[in-house]
Order: sequence, then structure tokens, then C-alpha cells
Amino acid sequence: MTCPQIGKKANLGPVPKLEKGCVMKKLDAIITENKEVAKNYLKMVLEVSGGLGGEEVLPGQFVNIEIPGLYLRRPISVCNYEAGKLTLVYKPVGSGTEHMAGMKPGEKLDLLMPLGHGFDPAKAGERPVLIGGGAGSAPLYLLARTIKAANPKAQITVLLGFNEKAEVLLEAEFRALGADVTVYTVDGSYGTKGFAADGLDSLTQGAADAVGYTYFYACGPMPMFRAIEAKAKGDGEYSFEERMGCGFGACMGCSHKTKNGYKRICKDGPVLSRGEILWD
Amino acid sequence: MTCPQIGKKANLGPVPKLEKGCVMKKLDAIITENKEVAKNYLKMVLEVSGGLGGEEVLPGQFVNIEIPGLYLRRPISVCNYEAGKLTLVYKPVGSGTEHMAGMKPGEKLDLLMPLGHGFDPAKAGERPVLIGGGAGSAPLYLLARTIKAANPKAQITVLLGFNEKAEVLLEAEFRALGADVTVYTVDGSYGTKGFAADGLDSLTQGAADAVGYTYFYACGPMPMFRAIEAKAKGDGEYSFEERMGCGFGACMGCSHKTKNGYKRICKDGPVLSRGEILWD
Amino acid sequence: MTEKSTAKTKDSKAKASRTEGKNTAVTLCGIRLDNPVIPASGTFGYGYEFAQYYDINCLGTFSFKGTTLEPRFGNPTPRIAECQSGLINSVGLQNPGAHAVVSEELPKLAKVFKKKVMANVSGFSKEDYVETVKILEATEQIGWLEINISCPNVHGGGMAFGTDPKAAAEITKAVRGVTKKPLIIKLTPNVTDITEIAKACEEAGADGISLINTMLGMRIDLKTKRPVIANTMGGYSGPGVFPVALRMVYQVARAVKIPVVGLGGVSSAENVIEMMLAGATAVQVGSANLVNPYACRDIVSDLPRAMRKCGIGTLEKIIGAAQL
Amino acid sequence: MTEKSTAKTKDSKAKASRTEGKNTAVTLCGIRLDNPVIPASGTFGYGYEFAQYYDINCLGTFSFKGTTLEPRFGNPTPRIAECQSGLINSVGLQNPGAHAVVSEELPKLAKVFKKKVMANVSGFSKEDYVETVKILEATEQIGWLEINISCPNVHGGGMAFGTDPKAAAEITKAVRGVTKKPLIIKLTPNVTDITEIAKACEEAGADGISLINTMLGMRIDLKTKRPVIANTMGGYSGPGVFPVALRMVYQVARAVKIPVVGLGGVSSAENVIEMMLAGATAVQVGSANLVNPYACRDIVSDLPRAMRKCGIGTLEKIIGAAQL
Ligand SMILES: Cc1cc2nc3c(=O)[nH]c(=O)nc-3n(C[C@H](O)[C@H](O)[C@H](O)COP(=O)(O)OP(=O)(O)OC[C@H]3O[C@@H](n4cnc5c(N)ncnc54)[C@H](O)[C@@H]3O)c2cc1C
Ligand SMILES: Cc1cc2nc3c(=O)[nH]c(=O)nc-3n(C[C@H](O)[C@H](O)[C@H](O)COP(=O)(O)OP(=O)(O)OC[C@H]3O[C@@H](n4cnc5c(N)ncnc54)[C@H](O)[C@@H]3O)c2cc1C
Ligand SMILES: Cc1cc2nc3c(=O)[nH]c(=O)nc-3n(C[C@H](O)[C@H](O)[C@H](O)COP(=O)(O)O)c2cc1C
Ligand SMILES: Cc1cc2nc3c(=O)[nH]c(=O)nc-3n(C[C@H](O)[C@H](O)[C@H](O)COP(=O)(O)O)c2cc1C
Ligand code: FES
Ligand code: FES
Repeated sequence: MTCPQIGKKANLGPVPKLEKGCVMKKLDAIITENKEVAKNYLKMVLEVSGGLGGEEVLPGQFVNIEIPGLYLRRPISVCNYEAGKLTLVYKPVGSGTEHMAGMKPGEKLDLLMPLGHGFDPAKAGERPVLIGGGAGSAPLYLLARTIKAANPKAQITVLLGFNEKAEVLLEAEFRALGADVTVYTVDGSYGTKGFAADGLDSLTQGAADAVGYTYFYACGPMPMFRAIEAKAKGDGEYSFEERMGCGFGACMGCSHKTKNGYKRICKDGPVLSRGEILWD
Repeated sequence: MTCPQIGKKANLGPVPKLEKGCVMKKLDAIITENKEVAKNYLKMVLEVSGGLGGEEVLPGQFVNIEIPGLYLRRPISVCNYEAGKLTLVYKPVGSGTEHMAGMKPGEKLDLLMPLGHGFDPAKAGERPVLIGGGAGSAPLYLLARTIKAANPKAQITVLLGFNEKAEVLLEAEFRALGADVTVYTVDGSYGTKGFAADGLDSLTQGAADAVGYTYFYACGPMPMFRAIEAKAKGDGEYSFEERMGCGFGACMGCSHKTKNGYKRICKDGPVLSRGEILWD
Repeated sequence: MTEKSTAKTKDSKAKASRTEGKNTAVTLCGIRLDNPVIPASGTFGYGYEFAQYYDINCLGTFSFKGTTLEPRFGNPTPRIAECQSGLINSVGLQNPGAHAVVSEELPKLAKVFKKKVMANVSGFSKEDYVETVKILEATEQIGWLEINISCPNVHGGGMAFGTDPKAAAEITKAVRGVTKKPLIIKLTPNVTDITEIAKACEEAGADGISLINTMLGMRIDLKTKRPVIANTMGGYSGPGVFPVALRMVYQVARAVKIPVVGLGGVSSAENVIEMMLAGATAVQVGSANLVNPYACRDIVSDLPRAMRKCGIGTLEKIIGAAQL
Repeated sequence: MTEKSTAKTKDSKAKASRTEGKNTAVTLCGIRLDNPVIPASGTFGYGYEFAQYYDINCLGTFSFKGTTLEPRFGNPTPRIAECQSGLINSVGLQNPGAHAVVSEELPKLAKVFKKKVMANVSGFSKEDYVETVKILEATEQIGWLEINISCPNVHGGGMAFGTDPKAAAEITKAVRGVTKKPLIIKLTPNVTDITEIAKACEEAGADGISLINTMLGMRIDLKTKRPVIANTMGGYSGPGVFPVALRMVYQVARAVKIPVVGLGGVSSAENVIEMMLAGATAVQVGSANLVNPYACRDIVSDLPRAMRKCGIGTLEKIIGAAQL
């Protein structure tokens, strides 16, 4: 079967199996863990019951969460998904995410998942670079894991940017996958002072191919994207955010114009490839 | 201190102390019990924390309950109140009461209490009759207890009406207070076939005073009230229901015309005395 | 007790309880619907997308995305703002244009939906509406035309056609001239007197009225201190508009003789029944589809239970039952 | 760092964070309010009843129950229907009449409230309004008149005065003639173009506009299959109307030069700030008082926190900040 979100039969080895389970389902999930993992960030682990098998979520896809008492669902990227265990990393910024932060293990959430057209791990090549800013680091984890599973020899570079030391997320987890991780902090309190996109400069400098990586994947705030656009020499893709009505392609609330016509961030995205994006 | 709801200093002995605690408070209460006590009826017991002492709720007063997810509060009569332990008896008939029926011990509710001008136990005399239909039996319990506490020699007659045997409520509890209880069921499946108001006929027949009781107190559906009006020879009072906006006298949503001008069912009622009611 | 029993009242009561909740069919402008539940325009795409979630043939019908003569991208983003009981959208009629709908969208729909569909049409001038309807007219798949007159009238000063009885009548008459299909005019609630507009449409030849479209609303982002919606304001929909929608359905059903399609905040089988009691012949469900893609399927399957609860045997008989 | 430091920017930033949330005062038609929070008419009685729950002097001011020339009992019950995000009321202006308000209610209020109060006035003819205002005019306690023009005009065909710019202007002008107090006209949202009405009132001499009154709404009881409200329809208020109210406040604040009092669904300090960003000088809170008698006190005491969260030092400075 061809996955409608990817549009072609991907072939990345056994984990994740990209060829099935791409149709969104409405599922009940039970929170098994919900705690601060860094300043301003929480990790929520959920047991997803029924419907989805073990390996049917693609990197860069997201879930849309019904929050008790609020009307619209809240989109959160899949940080990891293994055998019915869903991991989210999120930052409380408003009513919905603050409500999530107050929830306890044992409480239930109603999810639509998996949603969206995620990253294309098949494009990684031998030396991909993954660039994450803040919560944007989260979806890169499942991406790195997927790339590694498909090609254990891939040399993955991960550039992570945060405001300060206390906010640093997922560094150990990326290292455990064998990735080459550099952390940037705006205030220099940890790792290298500066922004994640700065890491592209060091990759490029003296690189044999003058590009320094085979492909890039980016998720984070718009200023980070603009910095990457200014620095990146090779091809890659970006994961966007937009206010959503439905999250599964029905309302046209999230459309962005691209060189290939309009794209719904929720369904045709959130990941768009560098070549199609119109930076206004 | 004079109780604003009663308008005069009542003197009924030590339990309940009518002279204090009549100003409404907004309180948190924890459900300690919530279970079916008869077909179609549940009993909910709540531990009311802070603010109210042991004996500050008057018979016929009610609480107004915030139901999670619903806008307006739901008014429910106090069935009993002792030392911070509040007992309600209710019938699930719609969204609010059905939500209540699904709640578990340990869950919290936000209450406004105590509300309204209740029954006047001082008027009971030696042979009061309490007439309850369905859920209307509930507030009569605290009333009977209060009358008994003030005058242990009072001979209380309780007439209770239900549709069928399985619905019968509070019979044993009234008997335990030493009241003379007669139960009526519409289908005759328990007690006497008929309606609670029928009991007035037997009280009157052959009564030395041709009235048969010193005062009556009634709570139940409108047809029961009309039957009582047709039969009762002496004085008494009725507890009314009305759709409420606030429940504490602010919105004028619940006003009824009476011979003494308009009365807010939530504040000047729910109990109105026979003499002032305009039956339209 | 047999169907032929002579104990009439007892028998008909027993019959009622046997049939309660079973008869959900209604007739909308001469076309029979299995049930009155219709996903509203703009919340159900061109339908086939939802066919991957459930068999959409369980629906009465559905109203497809507002279609204009030319393709439209719509408004800049953000186009969505949350409200306590609903949302604001300013999608701005993004659609591929009438020709693409006929040549691409409807053939895809035909594979998964065997019923007649309701075609929702928008425009910014009388000519727009007429040309679009002409393009759609030949398509057998289309059972009803639903003409959305809530768009600003670009040749008439920018007020929506639907806020002026004369403009509303003019559009109705013009479209009437080019279609033989049942013609339903969809009204905006942002008016002082909705009955005046509805009556003007009826007189101009409409076969039905649907209402309400969204209410003009706004939210401001407390962080940026700017309107959330890029276009400042947008259309408010969802459960928060239900009391206003129900009132307007009631008013219009009393004012006109043609059938009324009720919508605005409907999200349960109970809401469907309430709309029908107010006077709606069929009921649309919009925003609810966005937060629960299965909303319409769930409402359809819950309808018999809700009917039994309310003692309703034949749904069609309750239309307008709350009218004095 | 001292107040006199010369490192200007740094200093003023530090100063801002020291003062953020502290300055909640606003000026409404020349009268200074400690804060912009005003319980809305019809949800706060004549005020003194709430004084048993908290010290009502913490409020900016409050608007008392809609008062008419003669005492009124109002409409038959049921007068209240619940909605998902609010309620419908058809109280129908129950009040003891202007004379009793002056002789009985206001003296009771004077014992517990030391500030000027806002007098809400209703009527069914121009003469009603004029006579009522004349009775209230001498009372020092009354700081502002708030003229509710949402009532049906009994001499003008039953449409509310507030739905017609001419009628609205006529009432404004007549009342203007008999009062020296600041004159605020309260508008109904049940109109096609709210700015037209607001401008007519401004031209006729109003000192301020307050909006919105309730939206005409309806609910039907599924058990009885009759309207819940005895009078069929009523006024819908509460959080469900907030997006429409905010939009109208924004539109009117752009259209007139006089101050705007914003209301409709406000139930938190954040809602107050949002209304002010839209253009409101002060903000009323209605239905919220009914479900939480402490709502206004809680909003007042929460305002500094909400201001700090939004980086607001002086509340008055944000009025209309979201206007383009
Ligand atoms: C595809 C996608 C993936 C995301 N993944 C993550 C993640 O893994 N971790 C994480 O912390 N955050 C993530 N976000 C951002 C997250 O959705 C917002 O922080 C969240 O919706 C804010 O909701 P709130 O109720 O807390 O804030 P509020 O400001 O109260 O929300 C009000 C409304 O605005 C919407 N909204 C507010 N901010 C955003 C935003 N940045 N993007 C989209 N809608 C927004 C809300 O969904 C809601 O509808 C993602 C967003 C998208 C679109
Ligand atoms: C003073 C007073 C005391 C009461 N005491 C009891 C009691 O002890 N036990 C008990 O079972 N019931 C009691 N009732 C009735 C109880 O309030 C209603 O059954 C309940 O409000 C129904 O709410 P719902 O959400 O389940 O129904 P819904 O029909 O969904 O309610 C919709 C709206 O109508 C209101 N409403 C519906 N029925 C009534 C009613 N009969 N009276 C007032 N408002 C109503 C609701 O409060 C709500 O605002 C009392 C009512 C009053 C006024
Ligand atoms: C995202 C969105 C897009 C919409 N697009 C259209 C449209 O194209 N044409 C139309 O007539 N109505 C459109 N509407 C209005 C709905 O069809 C419906 O009239 C309105 O939302 C009220 O119903 P609801 O409260 O059930 O959503 C749209 C509504 C939403 C939420
Ligand atoms: C029970 C009730 C009674 C009201 N009575 C009046 C009134 O007498 N005069 C008036 O101008 N507005 C009256 N209103 C309208 C409110 O003042 C306010 O304009 C409206 O409810 C919207 O605000 P909210 O959503 O905060 O309630 C009343 C509202 C309610 C709910
Ligand atoms: S959010 Fe509805 S289409 Fe993307
Ligand atoms: S319910 Fe508000 S005054 Fe009685």
C-alpha cells in the first residue's frame, strides 16, 4: 500500500514500517508519565490503545489533542513512538498546554493521530544534519531514530538551540543514537554560545563538497529558519507551525502558498521541502 | 444576630442553631458517597470544607452546584446537614444531574450554600404534617429533624408519594426520627395506592379540630400542590421550584407574583406560605 | 396485538414505541434524505477525504466547500482563532474553482458517495453566481444548489448581499433563471431582521433557506496585542452560536413557507432535534466535524436513541412543533 | 539602581517591571475609576446585596438594575434558559421604578458603597426615558447615566430603539436635554451595522457608548417540545457572545471619538485586557456574577497578575492598542 502522506513507497528497512497505518484515527490514550524534563518543557508519555500497531507513525507527524474544556485540539509533534508508547515534549505557553502540564498519570486524552506529511528520511543520505530550536528538537528524535534504523552507518549531526542551560532537551537521547550533537545556548550558559543554525557554518567550512552535509532537516522558530535559509548550501526541509482548525485537511484553515500551489500545513505539511517554500 | 432569610430570631433549642451562618458562601466540597438509594434516585454525601460550622443550614434551604462543563449551577435541596456533612438526594433528569450521577467519591464540587428562605420549623406546633412527592421528600428530612430537636414531643406525620415501590425514599430515616410515616405509590406496588396528598383526608376525618394537624409543609410536583390546596384545611407552606440564573437573588430570573408582591424563589423562597401564594 | 387490532389507542401507542427512533427520513425540496444530517459547507471539503474515516453514505447528504467561478487561495494566515465555545475562521473561500470541481473533485466523490450532493456556491457579483451555477447545472450528482450570499458585494459597496433584502432577492432571481435544481439560499446572521431577507428570497423564487452562516467575530492575541486573525475579523461558529441560530431558524420558519435548513453550533443528536422542533426540515453540522471527524456519523447513529428519549416516532412530524 | 539613574533605557525597563500590574486606573467620561471593572446592569441588583459577600468598593463602579419610570414585575417564568456557554434571560426589566430606587435602593447602597454608581435606565417611549432621567438627575450618588435602548419602542412599531439610528439619536438627544451627567448609550448587538447606530448616538450628544446588550436567542425544551422561555425568546449572554462583543467594541471604538465601555461574556482579567486592547475604556461583567458571586472581586484582584503576564504597566495606555 502506498502511504498517502508520503506519496510513494518508502523503503527504510524494518523500523518504522512506512508502508502502513497512515490513515488518521481517533484514539484514547492514557497518560503514563508527565513531568518537567527541562526548564519550561515537559515530557508526556501516553499509552495509545487500539487501532495503531507498533510502528505506524512517521517522523515529523503530529497528534492533535482534545483538551478538556477547550474547543480546538492542540497539535503536538511526535517525539517518539514505539509499540503503542507515544512520547511528546511540549512547552506550556497558553491555556491548552498549561492544562496538559497539570495532568496526572492515569488521566485520559483523546487524540487524532498520526497527522500530517512528516520528514522524508529517505533523503537523509550519509551525513544528514538535523537542526532543532526549543520544542522543535522533539520531532527530530524519531527522525534520527528512523534514519539510523534504515542506515546504521549514517553520520547524523544534530544541532540544538536553546535559550539557556536549564532548557536543554534530548541531548543525551540523541547521543545515545550515536549522533554528533552540538548544543547552542543564547546566553552561553551551556555548550556553544549562539544559535543552532550557526552550526551550519562549521559544517560548511572546509567541507570537501562545500556543502558539509547530505541533507538538512529543521524544526524550530521562524528566525531559526531564516538563519538556515541564509546559511544552508544544500537541500533540506522545514517543519512549519500554523494555527489549525481541524489538523487533518478539512477546513483549509492552515494553507500556505508554495511554489507548487497552496499546501495545508496540517496535511500536505507540516514539513515542506526547501525548494517549494515561498519566503515572504 | 438576625438571620436575613428568616427575618426574625428563631428559637428552636440547640439543634440547628438558627441564629448564625446564614450568609451564602462559595465552598469546595468533596464527595464521600454517591450511590443509588432507590430506582431513579441517588444520594450524594459531601464533606464541606471551611466556612460553615456544624449547624448553620436551615431546613428547606438548598445548595447551588457548579457542574463541570455546564454554565449554570444546579439547585438541589439540603436533605441533611450535620457537622460539615451534607446529604443530597437527587434524580438524574438532564445533563447536570446525570453528570452528578457519574461522579465518584473523592471528586470535588463547588457549592454556593446555604441558599434561600427555607421552611419555618417554629410554626410546626404539636402535630405537623410533612408531605413529600418524589425528590421533594428530601428537604423534609432536615425539617423533621429540626422540629424534633426543638420539640421532642411533637407528633410528626410524614406523607410520602412515589410512582412505585422501587422508588421509595427515606422511609426508614423518617421512622427513625419517630415520625408516623405513610407511603403512597401511584401503582399501588407499595404502601397505599394513591398520592401523598390523599393522606390529608384521613388526617382530617374525625379530627377533633376538623383540621387534623397543626401545620403542613409540602415539597413536590405542582399536581401534588394543587391536590393539597384542594384538601388542606389549615395553614402551611410549600417549597417551589423555578429555573434559576443565580440562585442567590441577583438576577430576578425566578420571580413569582404573590399577594405580598413579587418573591424570588431562590432568595425569598423556595418556601412560600400558603396565605401569600397566587395560584394562577 | 396485531397491526389490525381494533383497540386503536392502545395499539397506536404500542406501535409508536416499536417504531420510535426508526423513522429518520425527511424530504428536502422534493428529494428524500435517509436522515436530516448534512455536514455544512467548508467543514467537509468535497467529501471524499472523509470517506477514508467512515462510509459517508450514512449521511443525509453533505454541502461541499464554497465554490466560486475562479480558483481562490483565500485569505492570509492565521485564519483560525479559538473561542470558548467555537472558533473564528477567515479561510476566505479557498477553492479550486467551479470547473475543477466539476472535472476533478466531483468524479472523486462519485466513487465513494452514491447520493445527491448539495453544491455550495459563492460569488462577489451577480454574474459570478450565475456563471458558477451554469457550470454546475449539468452535473447530475448535484441535488441542490446552496447559494451563500454572505460574501461582500464588490459591486455594491462591500456589504454582504445577504444583509440587504433587495440584493438578496436579486441574486436569487438571477440564479433561479439559470437552474432547474432546488435552490436554497444560505443567509448570514449578521442582520437586524432575518425574516425580511428570508421573505425576499422566497418571493424571488428560492425553494429553501439555510441558516446561519458564521457570525462576524474577533479575538486579540494578548502576547502580540494584535488581532489573532490576519484579516482582523472572521466568522464565528460552533456551539456558542447555537442559541442565536435556533432563534433565527424559528423566526424564518414562521415567516416563510419553503423549507428551512437549520445550522449553527449543532453538535449532537439532541441539537438536531431542537433545530427541527424550531422549524428546520434538515440540519447541517459544521464546526463539529473539525474537532471530531466522526461527528456526523456519530450524530446519525445516535439519532434513534435521542428520538426515543424524546418520544419521537417519525422525525419528519416534529418539524416546527415548537412553533406556537 | 535608583530612580534617578542616568542609564535611561535600562532604568525605565526596570521601572516598568516594578510598576507592571500596579496602575489599573482609567478615566471614564471625566470620572476616575480605580480599575475598569464594572458589574453589568441586571446582574448585580442595586449593589448592596453583594456587599454581604465582599467589599464592593474594590470595583471601578457598577451599573445598577435597569430602572424604568414605573415599577415592573417583568415577564412570566421560566425566564432563564441555559446554553453551552451562557444563558438566555427574559427577566423583562423587573424593577421597583425610579422613585423607589431613589428613595429606597440608593440610600441602602450609600451605606456600603462610597463611589459614584452608574444608573441604567430603560423605557418604552421617549417620554419614559426623559421622565426617569429627570427623577435620577438630582442624585449625587449617580455618576453616569447608562441608557439602555434595547427595549422595544412601543410607539414605533415594537422594534428596539437601538436597531434604528434615527430612533437611537432621538432618545439620546431627548435625554441629553435633561441631564448634565455623563451620558452613556447602551447598544443592542442585534443589528446589521453597529457603527451606524453608535455614530448617530455620538452626534446626538452621547458622552460614551456601552455595548453589547444581550443577543436575541432561544432554546427549546426537548421534553415539552415548547420554548424553554415563557416568552419564547430572550437575551443570550455569557462567554459564548464574547467574540461578537469584542468585534463590535473594536468596530465602534474605531468609528467614534467618545469612550466605549465593552461588555459581553467577560469572565476573566484576560478578557478585560482583550476588551481594552479592542478599544474599551472600561469593561463590564454581567453573567459571570451569576455563576460566581465573587467574579468581579476576583477579576479585580487578578488584574495585576494578568497585566504583568502581558507586560502592561499602565492599563489605560493599552486602550485600543489592537486598532490598526
Ligand atoms: C504541527 C505542529 C507541531 C507542534 N509541535 C509541538 C511540540 O512538539 N511541542 C510544543 O511545545 N509545541 C508544539 N507545537 C506548538 C503547539 O501547538 C502550541 O504551543 C499550542 O497549540 C499552544 O496552545 P495553548 O492552548 O497552550 O496556547 P493558546 O495561545 O491558548 O492557544 C490558542 C490557540 O492558538 C493555537 N496556537 C497557539 N500557538 C500555536 C502554535 N505555535 N502553533 C499552532 N497553533 C498555535 C492553539 O492551538 C489554540 O488553537 C506544534 C504546533 C504545530 C502546528
Ligand atoms: C430550590 C430547588 C431545590 C431542588 N431540590 C432538588 C432535590 O433535592 N433533588 C432533585 O432531584 N431535584 C431538585 N431540584 C430540581 C433540580 O434542580 C433539577 O432537576 C435540575 O436543575 C435539573 O438539571 P439537569 O441539568 O439535570 O437538567 P436539564 O434539563 O439539562 O437542565 C437545564 C436547565 O434547566 C434547569 N432545570 C431543569 N429542571 C429544573 C427544575 N425542576 N427546577 C429548577 N431548574 C430546573 C437546570 O437547573 C438547568 O439550568 C430542585 C430545584 C429547586 C429550584
Ligand atoms: C472553516 C470553515 C469554513 C467555512 N466555509 C464555508 C463556505 O465555504 N461556504 C459557506 O456557505 N459556509 C462556510 N462556512 C460556514 C458553515 O458552513 C456554517 O454555516 C457555520 O460554520 C455555522 O455552523 P457551525 O456552527 O455548525 O459550524 C465555513 C465554516 C467554517 C468553520
Ligand atoms: C439576568 C440579566 C438581566 C439583565 N438586565 C439588564 C438590564 O436591566 N439593563 C441592561 O441594560 N442590561 C441588562 N442585562 C444585560 C447585561 O447588562 C449585559 O449587557 C449582557 O448580559 C452581556 O454581558 P455578559 O455576557 O457579561 O452577561 C441583563 C443580563 C442578564 C443576564
Ligand atoms: S487545519 Fe484544517 S485544513 Fe489544516
Ligand atoms: S435565580 Fe437569580 S434571583 Fe433567583
